[in-house]
Amino acid sequence: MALLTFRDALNQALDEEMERDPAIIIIGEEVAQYNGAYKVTKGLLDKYGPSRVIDTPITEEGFTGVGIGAAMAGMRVIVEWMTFNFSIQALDQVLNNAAKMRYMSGGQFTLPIVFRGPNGPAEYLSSQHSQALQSMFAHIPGLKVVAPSTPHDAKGLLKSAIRDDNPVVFLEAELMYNWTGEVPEQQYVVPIGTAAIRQEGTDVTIVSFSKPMKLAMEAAAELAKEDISAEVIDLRSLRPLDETTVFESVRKTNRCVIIDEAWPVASIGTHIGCRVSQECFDFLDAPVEVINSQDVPMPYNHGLELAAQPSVAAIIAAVRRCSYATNG
Amino acid sequence: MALLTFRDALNQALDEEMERDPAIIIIGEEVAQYNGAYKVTKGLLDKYGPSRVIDTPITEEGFTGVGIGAAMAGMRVIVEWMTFNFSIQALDQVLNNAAKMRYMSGGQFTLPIVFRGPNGPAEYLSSQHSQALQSMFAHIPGLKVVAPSTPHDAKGLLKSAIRDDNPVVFLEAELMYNWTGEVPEQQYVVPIGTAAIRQEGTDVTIVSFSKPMKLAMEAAAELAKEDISAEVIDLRSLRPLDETTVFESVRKTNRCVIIDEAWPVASIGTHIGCRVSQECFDFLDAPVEVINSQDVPMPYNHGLELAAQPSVAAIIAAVRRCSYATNG
Amino acid sequence: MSSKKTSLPYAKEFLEKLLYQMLLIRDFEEKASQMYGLRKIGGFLHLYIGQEAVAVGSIASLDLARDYVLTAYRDHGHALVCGTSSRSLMAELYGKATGCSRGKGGSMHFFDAKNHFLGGNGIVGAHIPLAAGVALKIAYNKEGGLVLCFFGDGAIHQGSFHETLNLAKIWRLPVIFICENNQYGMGTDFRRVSSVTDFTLFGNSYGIQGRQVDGMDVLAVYEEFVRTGKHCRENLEPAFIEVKTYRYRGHSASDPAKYRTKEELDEYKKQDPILILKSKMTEAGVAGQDDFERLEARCRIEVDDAMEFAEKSPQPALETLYEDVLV
Amino acid sequence: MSSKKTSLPYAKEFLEKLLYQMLLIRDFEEKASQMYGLRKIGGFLHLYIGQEAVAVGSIASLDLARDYVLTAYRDHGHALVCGTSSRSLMAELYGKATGCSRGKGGSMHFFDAKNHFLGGNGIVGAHIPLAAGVALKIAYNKEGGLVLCFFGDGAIHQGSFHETLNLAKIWRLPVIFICENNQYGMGTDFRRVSSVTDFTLFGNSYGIQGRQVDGMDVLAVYEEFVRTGKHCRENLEPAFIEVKTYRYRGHSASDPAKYRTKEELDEYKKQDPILILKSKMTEAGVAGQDDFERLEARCRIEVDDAMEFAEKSPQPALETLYEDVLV
Ligand SMILES: Cc1ncc(C[n+]2csc(CCOP(=O)(O)OP(=O)(O)O)c2C)c(N)n1
Ligand SMILES: Cc1ncc(C[n+]2csc(CCOP(=O)(O)OP(=O)(O)O)c2C)c(N)n1
Ligand SMILES: [Mg+2]
Ligand SMILES: [Mg+2]
Repeated sequence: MALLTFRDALNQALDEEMERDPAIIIIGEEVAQYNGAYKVTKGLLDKYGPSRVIDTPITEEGFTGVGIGAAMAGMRVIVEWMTFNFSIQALDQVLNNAAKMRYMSGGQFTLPIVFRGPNGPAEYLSSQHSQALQSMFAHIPGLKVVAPSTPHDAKGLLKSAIRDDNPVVFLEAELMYNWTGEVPEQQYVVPIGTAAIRQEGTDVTIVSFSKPMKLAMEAAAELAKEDISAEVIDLRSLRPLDETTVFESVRKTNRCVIIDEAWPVASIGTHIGCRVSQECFDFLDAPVEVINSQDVPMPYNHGLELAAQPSVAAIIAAVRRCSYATNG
Repeated sequence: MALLTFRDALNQALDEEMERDPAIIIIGEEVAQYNGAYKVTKGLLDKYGPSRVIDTPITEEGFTGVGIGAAMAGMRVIVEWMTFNFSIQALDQVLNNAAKMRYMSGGQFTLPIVFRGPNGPAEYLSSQHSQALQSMFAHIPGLKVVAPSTPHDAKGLLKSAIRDDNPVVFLEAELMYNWTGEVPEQQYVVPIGTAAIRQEGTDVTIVSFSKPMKLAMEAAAELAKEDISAEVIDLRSLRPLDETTVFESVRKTNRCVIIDEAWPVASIGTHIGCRVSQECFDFLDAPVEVINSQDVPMPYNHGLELAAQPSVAAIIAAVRRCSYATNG
Repeated sequence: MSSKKTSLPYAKEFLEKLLYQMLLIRDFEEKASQMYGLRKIGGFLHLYIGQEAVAVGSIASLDLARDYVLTAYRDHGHALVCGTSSRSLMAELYGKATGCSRGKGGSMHFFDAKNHFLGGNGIVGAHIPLAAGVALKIAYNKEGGLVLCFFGDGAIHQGSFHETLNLAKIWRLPVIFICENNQYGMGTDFRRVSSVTDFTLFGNSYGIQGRQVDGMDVLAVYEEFVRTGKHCRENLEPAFIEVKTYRYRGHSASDPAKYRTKEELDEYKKQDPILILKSKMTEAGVAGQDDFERLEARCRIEVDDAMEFAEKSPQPALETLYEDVLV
Repeated sequence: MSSKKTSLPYAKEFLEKLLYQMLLIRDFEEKASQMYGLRKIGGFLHLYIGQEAVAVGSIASLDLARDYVLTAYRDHGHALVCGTSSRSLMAELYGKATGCSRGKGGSMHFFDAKNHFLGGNGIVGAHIPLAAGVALKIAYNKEGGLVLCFFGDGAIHQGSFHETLNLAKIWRLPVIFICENNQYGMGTDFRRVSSVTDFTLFGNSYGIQGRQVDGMDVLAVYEEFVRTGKHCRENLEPAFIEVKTYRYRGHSASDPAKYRTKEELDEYKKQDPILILKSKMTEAGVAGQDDFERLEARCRIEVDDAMEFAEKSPQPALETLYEDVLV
């Protein structure tokens, strides 16, 4: 296995799939000549040319809709949003066209399109550029929503997303692009819709996805020192959501801590909190803990912005809270 | 007290507030000459003239942004979205400008603006025109989100929303406009942020808001015949959310059924389900029940569209499920 | 009417096809409107009556083996002209399982992928980028096809329209953007909300030569689209055409249309597209009252049959609620 | 340079003010860039260096008691010219409690409501409707004011721009839309993504006469804005001005700007706005090397003081995280 960055893993997935299928195109701002604002599309213009790797003007609604139309007509489209902060300008296209076209036509179309780019806070970018918007997309039937946390899954899931005949929202994160991890030399895919148990454990189930998985793993390592054995689940996909893996784990550990860097209200984090509370009702020894970002826009100041987000310390505190709690 | 329709109650609120404060304007499609697509703004053009009641072209993003700018500059603005299905074209303006302007400027601006219109399914309108989008707005810090269910509250809350110095998303429903209810003759306001207990009860807490409140009340009446005493809570406001009233009730009844006509995943319904499960952990005799719409786009066929939405029968079944359950 | 014959450079079958399609749209919608009154059909029902020549004349210029059509929610006419059966369309209005969209789309969401009719979209302006996307596929595969994208005067200020025109121009996409200017967007006279009333100007800022055509004259429409379509196909270029037309009915079944005068409506009815074509055919001696009656009778039969089919068709099964959300 | 004196119709103080503002923007940003290198400042840092004449010349035409300014994320220059103290701006870059936005906004979100500078917006094109809204307030209250709304060449295809131009025209809003065409939107040469390269055409489709001005010549900019501003104020009308300019640095601190040649950059540096104004002042005999050195020294002092202030200012208290979400 090779050690690859998350960025390079994504780049390989794009490259391999474009090589495999000439119906695949990539469109987005700066994806071609500039090699991507975050260099995820590096080299693709040179290899596949300007008819397949297409720079756009800054018109998210327009080029996202063009991508959807091309997918309806039979192409396989990858739309890069420079960041998800700008995706809201295109949300009407995703919500009302991509997610509904198959349904409201009675099944006449497939929509093989991936919407991808960095989601969630980076650093020192203030309110408009630091948003974890997964909840809005996960809310929408007719979409799949995928959120890998390792280079291995990034590559394998992106390949699955590209081959999928449904619209897939694919969440990356700027601060993850330089993370490294083992990636097999041979081609592989990771199917969409199954969670991964990153660490087995018996005392508490920690559930997360995407960037906060790093915090979850760090917290689990800390907790191990205190002899608290955490089972850590990486959801990998938010829609469909692999509830079975989560419920089975919680029925074993009897405790659950969920980490989601989105705002709390109507988030995927509290949604899972609800589902676990309902389906593991007879098994829970303590209330489910949900750690979201604070319910505020993101401030610029670094101290404040760190305080706004989930942290290892907050996870450990939540695990302690639910570990010391006695059976209700 | 007079018997008024929900529509007329809203109209009175607009009229009284515009009379009171000349800084108030209304903008939106068909609000002026056509008297509103659903006649909520009837008569206002005649009374206040075209500089205060302003017809717009079909450009949701543009006129919503204009409204936000005018509010930043000191006007008091009411934006009517013909329906919330079209609000997503303006969501970037709400999310990135209205909800964040005060915060990212360090408190330099007030944003006295109301975004209002019908939300949720009406009838026979298929996928793009039958969406209950409250979850997306309730997710966003920096907004208030209000959802009355009676003409009395519609008037009193709309007046509060107009006087509020924050951006308020105000959810109505096409099928509610003809509902009637008692409305005081004298002026009054209903403060934003407190739930109302519509019926006291001891066996189960039913929580809802907006249009499904009718189903909740009907279900409660049915249940009363079986000697199940339901406490029915009308949230009235989703952000801020009056959790205290809900928790106190559930701690008394030990059972909770939530009705939210939005899609389930990352909804306000499952959010409340999570919060109740957490905060009433030691009091719940059964898992919290959440009744959402089915996790599908809305079909046109009437039988199917009714099957997609919460129903009195589904509420009663949920109450039965959690009433027969024994203490976990 | 003058008795001097003006010859028409078209075969009788072609002219009869155009006339039949216009008659069919009108009859189909009259029937739908009637059934709406009887509550057999619900929701919005946006009638195209008065505008028939636009869809008929323009789509007649296409080769639907390689060309495509997209429009907004006022879509009955376009679907019929693309060749979707009146049975499956009437059944769709009834919300039946046999409808073109299996009862899930209704009036605003007619779709017929096989006949290259890609909807039927309810969000004003939202299908305009989709149309450019279809054209992107055509250009990418060098298919020689063309996309017609119809929308109303109400859509012309939407950002999506402007963003798409620029994209279509820089990417050289073979798509004709067609503004069916029927003068009103719901109750709004387009002059009240538009800074310019000559819409052809909108194309100019994207280096696209805008054109205008009389939408009550089906042959004028046809000729304009043949000319412009050829240009777009051959040069891989977008075009913009404003078609001046008029809708006889309210915006939807529930709109009494008080924002316009009876005189205005009557004035337009004098230029009725069906009347105009009939009199051109008569003047040219191509067809007479007999022919028209034959066509009208056929039309009535087709529409009655469609209605009967819709009536008798089954409701969709409950489990279809969960089908086709994803592949 | 010619030794023949060309007289300038401006008072020395006025010219010195313009020069000082341009020098201040440049020095302020050089310092900020240096502090960014030392990691005192984080995130994006979009420098305005090269474009100083645009903000300085245009805002000089305003009366900020009744006029307003809005711009995008490349906002340091505009804020300085509106009179926001360099101390509070540098402190904002440091994320300090004393910053103009209390450390919550950073480089992209400078705000100064008191001086009518309404940001500082990070979403391309999203502040354009806001500006029209401010103008709506002015028109509604008959205040006689004017709004300047700046944005880049990258914003000109955004739907929000087009929607707003139409609204501003039909509602007669006194706002000047200013495209600072610095020729690149990030790494994208505007010619690659625009169907027309003469942006003044964009105004035409809204019945707005577009104008172009040389953005390297602060006096040319000033004069154009005096003229156009007067017209907009008096007639309650919007206007559109494309200002041709150039940014010397990369898009943000992390962009090496490989998409352009060194020759191109050097060519523009020869038309440096500060050099041009200096030589005009010299030629007119209004000022000489002494004056320039005096201004430059004052500028350095102001910027050093700003930096020191920022350094010494306190971090915002943790509880401010929860403040100003709502009133
Ligand atoms: C984005 C959006 N806003 C508002 C509506 C509500 N609406 C439906 S049709 C319509 C008028 C459209 O008029 P026009 O484009 O001229 O088409 P016509 O009805 O005349 O065919 C409006 C405002 C909508 N469907 N989508
Ligand atoms: C809607 C949106 N899309 C993308 C971005 C990312 N982005 C930030 S600046 C920029 C380029 C803008 O260029 P231009 O408008 O010419 O302004 P300049 O940087 O030259 O001042 C892009 C693509 C954004 N901030 N907002
Ligand atoms: Mg119209
Ligand atoms: Mg630029």
